Amino acid sequence: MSFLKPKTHIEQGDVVILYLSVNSMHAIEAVPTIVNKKGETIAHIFQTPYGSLKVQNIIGVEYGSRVELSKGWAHVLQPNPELWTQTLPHRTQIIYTPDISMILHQLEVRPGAVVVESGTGSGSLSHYFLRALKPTGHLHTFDFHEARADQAREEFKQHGLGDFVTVYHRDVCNLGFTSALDGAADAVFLDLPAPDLAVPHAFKALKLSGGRFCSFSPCIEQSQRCIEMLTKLGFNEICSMEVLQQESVIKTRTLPIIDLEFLKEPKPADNGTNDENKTKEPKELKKYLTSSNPQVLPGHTGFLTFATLPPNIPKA
Amino acid sequence: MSFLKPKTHIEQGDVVILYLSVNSMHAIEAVPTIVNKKGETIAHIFQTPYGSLKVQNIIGVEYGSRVELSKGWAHVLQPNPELWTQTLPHRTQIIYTPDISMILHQLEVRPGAVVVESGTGSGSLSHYFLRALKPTGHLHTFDFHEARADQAREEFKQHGLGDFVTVYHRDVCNLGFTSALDGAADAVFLDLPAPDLAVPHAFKALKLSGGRFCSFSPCIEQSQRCIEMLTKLGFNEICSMEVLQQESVIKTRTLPIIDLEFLKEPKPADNGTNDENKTKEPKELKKYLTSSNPQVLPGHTGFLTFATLPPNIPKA
Amino acid sequence: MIQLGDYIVIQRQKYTKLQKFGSLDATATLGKEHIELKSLLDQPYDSTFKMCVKETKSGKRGAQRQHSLELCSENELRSIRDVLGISSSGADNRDIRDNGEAQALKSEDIEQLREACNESSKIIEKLVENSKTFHTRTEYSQDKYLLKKEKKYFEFVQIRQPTIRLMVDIFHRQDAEKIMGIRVDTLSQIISYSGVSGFGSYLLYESGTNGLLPAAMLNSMGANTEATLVHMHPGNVPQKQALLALKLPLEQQQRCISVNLYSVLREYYQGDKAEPVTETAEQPVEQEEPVEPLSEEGSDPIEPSSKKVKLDESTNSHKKSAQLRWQLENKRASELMQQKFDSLVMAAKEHPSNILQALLPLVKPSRPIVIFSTCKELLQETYMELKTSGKVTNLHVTSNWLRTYQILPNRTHPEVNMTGNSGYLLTGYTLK
Amino acid sequence: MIQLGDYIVIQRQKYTKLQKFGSLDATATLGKEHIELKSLLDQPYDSTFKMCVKETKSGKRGAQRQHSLELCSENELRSIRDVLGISSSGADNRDIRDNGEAQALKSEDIEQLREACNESSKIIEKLVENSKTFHTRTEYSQDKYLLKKEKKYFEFVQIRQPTIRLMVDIFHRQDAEKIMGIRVDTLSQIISYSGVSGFGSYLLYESGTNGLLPAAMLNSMGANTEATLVHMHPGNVPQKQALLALKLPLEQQQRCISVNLYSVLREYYQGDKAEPVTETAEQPVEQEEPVEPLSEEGSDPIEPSSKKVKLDESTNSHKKSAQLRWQLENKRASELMQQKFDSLVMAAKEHPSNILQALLPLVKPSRPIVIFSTCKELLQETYMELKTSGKVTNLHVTSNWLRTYQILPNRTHPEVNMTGNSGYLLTGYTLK
Repeated sequence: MSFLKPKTHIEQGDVVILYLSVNSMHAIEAVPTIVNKKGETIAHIFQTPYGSLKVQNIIGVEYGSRVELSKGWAHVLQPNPELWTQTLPHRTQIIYTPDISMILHQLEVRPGAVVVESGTGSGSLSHYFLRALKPTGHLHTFDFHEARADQAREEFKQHGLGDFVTVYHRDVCNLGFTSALDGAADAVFLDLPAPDLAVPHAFKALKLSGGRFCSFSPCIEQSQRCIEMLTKLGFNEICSMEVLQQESVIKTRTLPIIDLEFLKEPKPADNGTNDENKTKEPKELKKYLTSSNPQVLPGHTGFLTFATLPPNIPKA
Repeated sequence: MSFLKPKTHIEQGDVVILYLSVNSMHAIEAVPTIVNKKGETIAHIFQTPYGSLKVQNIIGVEYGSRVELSKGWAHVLQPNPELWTQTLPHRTQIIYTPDISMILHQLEVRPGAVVVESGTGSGSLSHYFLRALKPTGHLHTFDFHEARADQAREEFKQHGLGDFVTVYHRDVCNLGFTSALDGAADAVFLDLPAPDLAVPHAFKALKLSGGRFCSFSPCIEQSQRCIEMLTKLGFNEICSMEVLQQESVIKTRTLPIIDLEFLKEPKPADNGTNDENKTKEPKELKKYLTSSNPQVLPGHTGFLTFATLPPNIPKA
Repeated sequence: MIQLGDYIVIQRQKYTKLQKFGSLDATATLGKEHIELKSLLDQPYDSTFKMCVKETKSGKRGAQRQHSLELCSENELRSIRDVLGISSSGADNRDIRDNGEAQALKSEDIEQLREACNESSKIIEKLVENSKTFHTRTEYSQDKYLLKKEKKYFEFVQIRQPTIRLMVDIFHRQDAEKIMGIRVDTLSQIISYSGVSGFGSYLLYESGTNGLLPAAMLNSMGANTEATLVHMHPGNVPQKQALLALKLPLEQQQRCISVNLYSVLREYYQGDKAEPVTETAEQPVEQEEPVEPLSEEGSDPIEPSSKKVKLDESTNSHKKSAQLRWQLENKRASELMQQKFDSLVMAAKEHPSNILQALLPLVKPSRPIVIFSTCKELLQETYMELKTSGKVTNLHVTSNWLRTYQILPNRTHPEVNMTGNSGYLLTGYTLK
Repeated sequence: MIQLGDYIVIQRQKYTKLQKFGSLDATATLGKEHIELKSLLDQPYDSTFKMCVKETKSGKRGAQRQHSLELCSENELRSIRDVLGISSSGADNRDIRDNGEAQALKSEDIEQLREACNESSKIIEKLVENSKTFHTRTEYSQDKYLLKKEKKYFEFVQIRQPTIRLMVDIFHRQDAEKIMGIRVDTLSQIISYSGVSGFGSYLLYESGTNGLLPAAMLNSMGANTEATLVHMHPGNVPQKQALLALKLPLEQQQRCISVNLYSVLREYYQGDKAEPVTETAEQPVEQEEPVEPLSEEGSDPIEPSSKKVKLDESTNSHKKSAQLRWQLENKRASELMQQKFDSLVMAAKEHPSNILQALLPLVKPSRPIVIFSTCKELLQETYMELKTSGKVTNLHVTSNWLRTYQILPNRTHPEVNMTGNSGYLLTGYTLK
């Protein structure tokens, strides 16, 4: 239930982020026992590179606390969509916070909004939609992969978000978003291989008073066909963009500063080869607080295409 | 003649870069007199925001010197392709140094290389090719615009580069690079609206021992069609890229540092409103050497597509 | 429905502007065009209006035209290309010489034409008729020409209701400095990383963004929720234009408590000792405006401004109650500070370090902090300080590239210009 | 023709490697594959060879295979997709469950298959036959699978002649630190901004790029031209691998004069006073290797390395003449320094400021200077120093974004990863 609202202490059943380092965090369920492969109920022990954690011990602990591992320590954090996105098991390709933030902003999602999403995928983006629209809005999320839809539905319930979301197993390109949603949505989001096929359904699902549309596509051709269809159906404010986040690696660097002035003067009288080295390269060291890019940056995530359905467009 | 090789002093007839500031430089011809619109020979006076320059005075001066203007001063620099690209009259859209550098590198242009270029355009890129291939190579440059071809030919001669370049007025998409150039080129460069139409001609012009190819296109569809044709004709190492240069704006910024600790203590006894301000916001200032991007960056210049024609591909 | 007192977004093609529809006499200025807003009253938002020339005065910078607005129907908005029925175009530009003599109409002719006929399509038709080179240009080049002319003579405006999305575009385009250079991608990430939503209690310090940051946070907190925001600022009066423009319900507005940084910290540290109620008349600098009927003018964060004085005069009669009100706001804020916050957002023009030191203890453990700055060097220092302190973990300094694309058949490419600075964000999570 | 002693580039699909073909016994290692180079001798460059398994040893990290190379014809290289004639593909991945059981062949089976049949296309054919999910995958997914397998089992290599273009790719991919992180775009711009070409006299200081920077400059200076390069370095021996790999004519090689920074500056400042010829036996640190028959091993620029000692031993018999040679090189360099240079390029691991101060007076007026660093903060300081000094104008600090694209029908997008650091260039023009 740890996704519904900010809370201070870990309760049994919470998903908890075990934070080891920037590159190592894990989402674990705060339950004292688990059932192993043989069907036996055993104590819930979580293994990390810094030793094991007896999960029972973290129940009742304040979020943000340091917890002891058998060979070190870690911190327990309350999960949120950002941390969840970084720790969830990668069932499908997922969209990350920089793109998602732009999606939420451009779709103008705020509490009370009705949002239609396809596909659900790992549910990573759904968590962001849910944070932004609860407690007064609703998310309708669709996936053509039955197991994924079931898993996401289960997860939302477990995370305390079940009241704000309906998960559908449905092929929206062919079948649309169900007639129950006709004219019901403030915003539609598509992450589909052929978004253009679903644009007419998005058109139907959006409110008569208008609404916002977004499609996320890795390839430019998908965006091109999507825009063609959007234009045909009377969407406007059509706009495509890429958001690429760069991290700055901040560290203190120590640099040698060499002196060459002494070379202008003749060498002091010969005092042995050992001394040679020292007079040759007088160096001091200076510290610099520097920032640089990491060696590899995200070069592309996807193209975001946004559009507005203006009000009062006849939908017949 | 100031483009042929490094030289120290301005001679009559040289093109000279009059450098006023980072954003203000001008290419002027070092001639004492010019002919005005009425056909009269008059003294060559060049007007700048810092007053006028009597051009006669700079003849014989050492490059890099400061020269006096009637209301200020400037520096005279020997021109080179970089400075020329920044000062030349924009007759067409031009390619800038970051892309050009990559083109020269990828086409492996060095002294002795035979390069085919289309279109000539403003001749900006041609100057780079010429610097890289002279004194032992040759540039064949084509433009379908007759006036542009004539102007470029004239300019190369005037710049002392005439021996290393042949300028053609010719529609290469329809007519190719002339049979005289069949199998003659080490590298072919295309900057054309429909590069795919000229790829078969590039194929013919490249040496039987193989060579390198580049096409510069603003739009992705041009690159797509170009690559389709390159693939069909047996080119390999096909690779597309964008180079975007970012300038860092370096300046010293002075920032206020505020103190809030004093608020933890009760105010000193009331000593009048005038003093209030002073005790309220104790501030010190600190200087930082900072760098940032300019407000507007080049977001796109063009897509560079490179390819290799392997050796011994039959050209029948 | 468009109401008197509303802020409205006026859109003419891609140009947008935020404007207060303060009275029936109000006019808006779009370049050389002045438009009367009167006829907007009680019309639905998103309507399109036609600009009709009423009179032309010759001003300093050429003709100044006064227009009235007429509500018009969607199908008046047809593509100029369709209207003109342009068909023949040259294959390329090889025969075109730019000698400035292509247009036979003189500028006086065009001015006259403009007064005589109200429709941009007719003006453009005349321009095309009188152009010597138009029909030999490529289709691409023709389109470019038409778009340019259409932009100049376009006679329709749309009236839209301000949203955070529309306002950040307007503010950033018009004067990015006024919102501390916060770009759309950065704003969107501040909202994500801070986790601001319908539940929780949030703390914001900003030294002036025209109200954009508090408005964006309040917008994400939503109507009829329990979330609260304490909005600290360094000046006399909080900048609130964007907040007012959103026209949020009163209950939502009241959940944003705007307080002066110094004043509220003194209240928090010292409580009643700090500000005896009898002292009310002598608090010029720390005085706070009440929440609702606010000036949209932001004061300079450094020096007490002269506007301050004007405000004092205008609210003279309410002085006593107003002064009580800022004290009440300080008390409300101070109570929330005692309970601690669920996240901290900072966008300071000053060095963030000391402010962060004062505010960080007010944040619960396991909560996000988000610090914005245009100056990476400052965040580098703050990053190192936080890292050394051990009070905040998962520290990251990030910035963004934002590339917009032109996607058109056979003419797809990234836009030729991009904005250079997203600003920088330092993010992390507090520890116990 | 491939000759003994040549450096060669071995290419297997997109993987490339620089290798010395030092003797007929030489072998090269590509992952787990060892290949004998013997059969390359006297074959033309750009030929393709087939790797034929000779024997398989089980090593620590799985099977190690020894291959001989057989020259093969172009039409052996057909697309794997064509060979396999794959046609049926699923519409999407909705029915695919990744449970690790898709491939019926076990890894032992595959190992055996690999020894038994020499052709990757046959191995892949078997893998596809035994995959339960291959034919229900989308075409996109099938392609991805085939490419992955093709990469693993591909049995052809191409032998290419090293060029600057091929080498900067190899060096940067294998260990960017060894070339100080100089990326292809940055290298190309160093060449442009420095103006290095067939005319002129150039000055380079670098603290170690595997010879890449001097090689790139010498390459741009060309064969049979009058251009000269003085190449200063801080170590005992210049790093020259890339220079040797280019196999330039002797006259061109000799126009690159490699000298120790300290040693040549002392020579320049003090002339004969500095190094009496009789002192030859006692100059271990400032000793320079002669130009041609060089070790490709770069010494560490900071500490005198142990390799130095080995070199001394091996060249023991030529000691006297070698020592004379480095002195001659210092003299040649010093003469060019007297005449001053047409540009200055620096790529220092040390703070560039003092080195620049020593070298800037050696550059003629109106000439470009180009200073590379991976650390922007250093160039910021140097920029401010130069700006204040007034000795250099048109100062710019730049860096680059390099985006590569996948352009395929319906699958066009920028590559998912990009290298993060181009490094920074400080450029300007000297003034009189």
